[in-house]
Amino acid sequence: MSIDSLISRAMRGFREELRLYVVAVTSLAVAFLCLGAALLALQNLGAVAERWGKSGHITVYLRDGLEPAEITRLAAVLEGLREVDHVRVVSSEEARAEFLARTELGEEVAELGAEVFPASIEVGIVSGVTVEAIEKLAARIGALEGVSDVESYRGWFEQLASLLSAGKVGATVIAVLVGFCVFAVVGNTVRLSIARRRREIEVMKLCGATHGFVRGPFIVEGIVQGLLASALAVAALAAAFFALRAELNSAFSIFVGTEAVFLGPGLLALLVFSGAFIGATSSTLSLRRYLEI
Amino acid sequence: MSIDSLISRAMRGFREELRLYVVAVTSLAVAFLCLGAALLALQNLGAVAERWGKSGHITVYLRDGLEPAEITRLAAVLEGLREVDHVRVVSSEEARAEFLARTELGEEVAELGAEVFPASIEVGIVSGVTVEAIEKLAARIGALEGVSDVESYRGWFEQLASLLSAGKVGATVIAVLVGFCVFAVVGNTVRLSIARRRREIEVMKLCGATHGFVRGPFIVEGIVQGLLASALAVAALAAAFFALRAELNSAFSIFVGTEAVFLGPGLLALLVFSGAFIGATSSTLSLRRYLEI
Amino acid sequence: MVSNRESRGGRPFAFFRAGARVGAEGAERPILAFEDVYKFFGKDQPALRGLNLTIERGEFVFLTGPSGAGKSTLLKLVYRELTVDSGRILFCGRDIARLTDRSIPFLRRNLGIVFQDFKVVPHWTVFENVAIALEILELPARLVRSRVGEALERVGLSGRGDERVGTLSGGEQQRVAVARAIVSEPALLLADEPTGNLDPTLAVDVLTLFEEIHQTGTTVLFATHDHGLIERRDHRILSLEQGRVYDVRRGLASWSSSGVHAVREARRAAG
Amino acid sequence: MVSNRESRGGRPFAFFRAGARVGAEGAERPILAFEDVYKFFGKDQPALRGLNLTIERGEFVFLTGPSGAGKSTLLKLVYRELTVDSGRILFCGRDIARLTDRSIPFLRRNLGIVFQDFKVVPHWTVFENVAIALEILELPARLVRSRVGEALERVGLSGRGDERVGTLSGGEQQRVAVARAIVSEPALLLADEPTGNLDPTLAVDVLTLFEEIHQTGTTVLFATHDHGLIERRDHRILSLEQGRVYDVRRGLASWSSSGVHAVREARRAAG
Ligand SMILES: Nc1ncnc2c1ncn2[C@@H]1O[C@H](COP(=O)(O)OP(=O)(O)OP(=O)(O)O)[C@@H](O)[C@H]1O
Ligand SMILES: Nc1ncnc2c1ncn2[C@@H]1O[C@H](COP(=O)(O)OP(=O)(O)OP(=O)(O)O)[C@@H](O)[C@H]1O
Ligand SMILES: [Mg+2]
Ligand SMILES: [Mg+2]
Repeated sequence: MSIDSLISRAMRGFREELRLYVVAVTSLAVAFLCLGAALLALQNLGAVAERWGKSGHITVYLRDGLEPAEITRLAAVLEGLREVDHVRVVSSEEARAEFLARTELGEEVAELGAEVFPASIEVGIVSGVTVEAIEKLAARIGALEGVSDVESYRGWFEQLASLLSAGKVGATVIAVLVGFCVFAVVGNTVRLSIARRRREIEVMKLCGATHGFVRGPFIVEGIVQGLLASALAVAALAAAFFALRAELNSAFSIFVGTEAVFLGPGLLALLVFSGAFIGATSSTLSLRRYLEI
Repeated sequence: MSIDSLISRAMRGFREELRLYVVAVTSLAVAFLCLGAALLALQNLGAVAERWGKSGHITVYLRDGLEPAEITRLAAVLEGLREVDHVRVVSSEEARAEFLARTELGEEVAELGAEVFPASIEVGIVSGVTVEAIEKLAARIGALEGVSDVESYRGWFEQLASLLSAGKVGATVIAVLVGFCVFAVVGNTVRLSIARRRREIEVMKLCGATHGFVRGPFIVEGIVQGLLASALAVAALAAAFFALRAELNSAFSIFVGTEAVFLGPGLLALLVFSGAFIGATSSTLSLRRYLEI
Repeated sequence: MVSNRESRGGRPFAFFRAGARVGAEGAERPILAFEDVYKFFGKDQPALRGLNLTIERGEFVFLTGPSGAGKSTLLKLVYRELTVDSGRILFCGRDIARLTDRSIPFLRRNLGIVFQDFKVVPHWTVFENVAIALEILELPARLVRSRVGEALERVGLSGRGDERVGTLSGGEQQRVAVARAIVSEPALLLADEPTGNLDPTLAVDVLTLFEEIHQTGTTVLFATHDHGLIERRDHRILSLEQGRVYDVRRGLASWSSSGVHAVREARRAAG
Repeated sequence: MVSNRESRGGRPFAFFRAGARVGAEGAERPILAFEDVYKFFGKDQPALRGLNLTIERGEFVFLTGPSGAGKSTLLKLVYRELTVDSGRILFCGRDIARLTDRSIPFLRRNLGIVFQDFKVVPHWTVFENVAIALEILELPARLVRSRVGEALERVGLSGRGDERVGTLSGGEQQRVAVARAIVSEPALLLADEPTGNLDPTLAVDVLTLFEEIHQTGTTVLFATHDHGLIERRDHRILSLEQGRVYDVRRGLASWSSSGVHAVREARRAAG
């Protein structure tokens, strides 16, 4: 069949059912937007989980009244440990300054002396160390001379990890549901445009058109719909993401330790082409029983 | 118009378009499921936020080597403060026991003496105290004799609060999108069944049927669809929730401090009836232009 | 049908609003009057141009004319599928163009219409297709059943009420359309080419059926191309051409008693 | 049309597969043969019962009979909208029932069909409705335009190609259906009541058109109720009744030269 006639017949379909296609593409775009958002969430959660899995971190609170020399020695000892990547000494003064910077309160708090804030050593752990190994390390460090307390963040980590995996499950469920919705919507739209154009299909069949000839324009329409909808969704998602990026980062970054990232070009292309693919498939399936005229 | 004839004509519609309605109700149920899940998340986030807003909590780490009498005195002082609701003393021994209970590690850790774990006093704050007031209180407590460190959880709180509000925004966006989808799907389904039954509508109009007579069965069909879909979604949501409840609680409860709750009967009824309402509205709107035959 | 006519006391007349009756003034006036009616489709192609026409209550009028003359357009104006572009159409003295949208159904309830393209619902049964005309009038189910049965018998489709109309032959579908038009005993019967798919015998039967209904007081406006049919009856014949009334005469003038028609006619006269 | 026939070298014959030619054996056989054909709709109501019938290449056959006799069913069996329940239908010697689904389009490309219910697409223009028959054959757009124009002229609709078919009158729609059937110059023309909505003048014009096409070698099977039409021509007339061939005769036997037909006939003979 000639491409010219195929395209011109598909264009005729679009012209005639413009309203229908606008509604369909919009609702499809919404569905794809949900899918994209779920994927985005999944991807970022994955990134966070990976980062957390890799980068452990321990805070070692020091006993009051340690000499700077003792602190330096302790830091050196810690740095010498196999699991330790780097250390950073936070003196009482610095802890006080950080605290004051974080509160907006004035006088009363500012009067607090540095002695209120214990000095500490922030210990970065090399990547790849398991939570259990970090826990053991923390216990060993806790037994060292001059250490008052060790915070290994294990509890938080475990809770956040379970939160993350719950989030992943949720996002996956949403992706599946949305995929189903997209399929149903495309199918219904195609079925609707077929129902309206039943007579047309019947006439073509009775005049000796092959299935391919009849199916062609509908499949083109399905593909265009899917493409348009997914491209629209990607555009909207990108717009929303980059508009809200600063906000997202400030809300999440301290907490999760990573910057929010957008979907990679591969995933984006996959999303758009899956739109086209679903459109084509759904058209083909919906057409099947109508071709048996 | 007689109810009998209305019902029997609506039933005829269902019989004739059974496949269509199954698809429509399924995809609507999916959409409602998303809506319900978003509402559920919103409701639980709200509960968490409320609880957090109310119940502040400070951990006061004590200097090593304090006498039990000194600790008791300090606890009494803290309990006397206006903002404090209750206090609980956690001795070094208890802290060690708690820590050991939390880790699954054996020997090495078990060898740690109680002196590694600082004693602390958990201070519950009366509800209604603002974050800033708690911060001030923590500073005052930190200045007390015998206190080595005060943890007011302000940083965590702020990060979690922003996480919560981001979650709320997300859930609301999802609810709006899903509402739109439901509307589009019902509209398309009704439009599809109208397109197939155009001849029927035309005939009735030409035989002198009023708009109400023609519209009746379609609206009944829309309502039944919406009701079925939302009821199905509520059932699925409840099944999923109660099946996963234990898991959810263990994942979230320590972290957020509340148990996950299901949607209240009012919200559930609202969800189901909004299904019926959207079905009816969408039918009516979709029918409008077809009635002008 | 008879039982129903008795129960309602004469010709039912729910005009413009269900339950309202046409007053004395309505009864005196012609049932249908076209006053200088124009209907344009596009600037330069009027389908009707200055039509003047009066149809008296109880008349039987044939409408004929070549393809595209405007016959269907004329009928569509009466049942308000179309509205006039200028001029007036009076039904019982009331201007159809000035009906509100809400009143149109009540106008149509006074009409029985056989459409040129049948307009039957293919996925409904024969019974349902005919019954809809009565269901709209909210008649009780029992009465609907008996009257539909009677109408189907009159068009020669008794016993076929349960078949889906989509599976019927062209002529059978046309007869379903006829049954639907007559089942509600309308004041005015508009038939647009109601015999185009019927063999000559059935065509005469349907014409005879319309004449029987005409005997009970119904006004009939019968558009047809079938000269064999119109010339053999003593009714007014309106010939349209290019949207104008081109000729008005009465039938039987040029009727030649040859062929199958004569045989049937003789049989009919005898029985 | 002439240019196309030349370019393709005689009657095109893409049968079963595009590009295939019917061999010598096919050309000798009757174009259509019914051998003891039964078609049942439901257990007890056969629409065709034991039909035997042969139509030679280049014949012009009228098919008539009362409503519900099985005329449309017979035609539907030929274009495989329906399949026989027993017996065989041979088209050029090949059994239609044994065609695969993929071959059916290539069978239909040899046929031109005027459907009883027109089957035009109301939201397409007149041009598009006729052109689709050629677009399916993948003819170049230029050729499609010229041949569609010619076909429309032959049915009296030239210059109306841009109107939407849904807005045409019944008779005009029927002529669009006729144009679509003839535009592809089929080997076999099946016409089911193609003049039911036409006035007598146009009906004769369409019949004459079919006869002209018949002159070029096309076989025509023409189902109609219009006795005025069939009796005046010297073609074979098959009368069906209750699914059986009830009578076979030739026309002109009982033709009475009265009424409008005579006038037209005279004019036609003169011109
Ligand atoms: N909705 C419309 N839009 C445009 N043109 C129209 C419309 N309806 C009718 N026409 C045109 O008006 C003219 C008269 O149409 P009408 O249907 O009244 O003819 P008719 O007398 O019923 O013919 P037939 O005997 O073929 O049914 C035709 O030429 C037709 O094309
Ligand atoms: N698909 C079907 N299912 C059931 N019955 C059918 C079907 N098609 C046709 N029939 C029945 O078969 C019989 C013959 O139908 P057909 O359409 O062949 O008649 P016809 O000779 O064309 O009549 P007409 O002149 O009225 O068009 C009719 O009684 C019809 O009801
Ligand atoms: Mg007409
Ligand atoms: Mg037929």
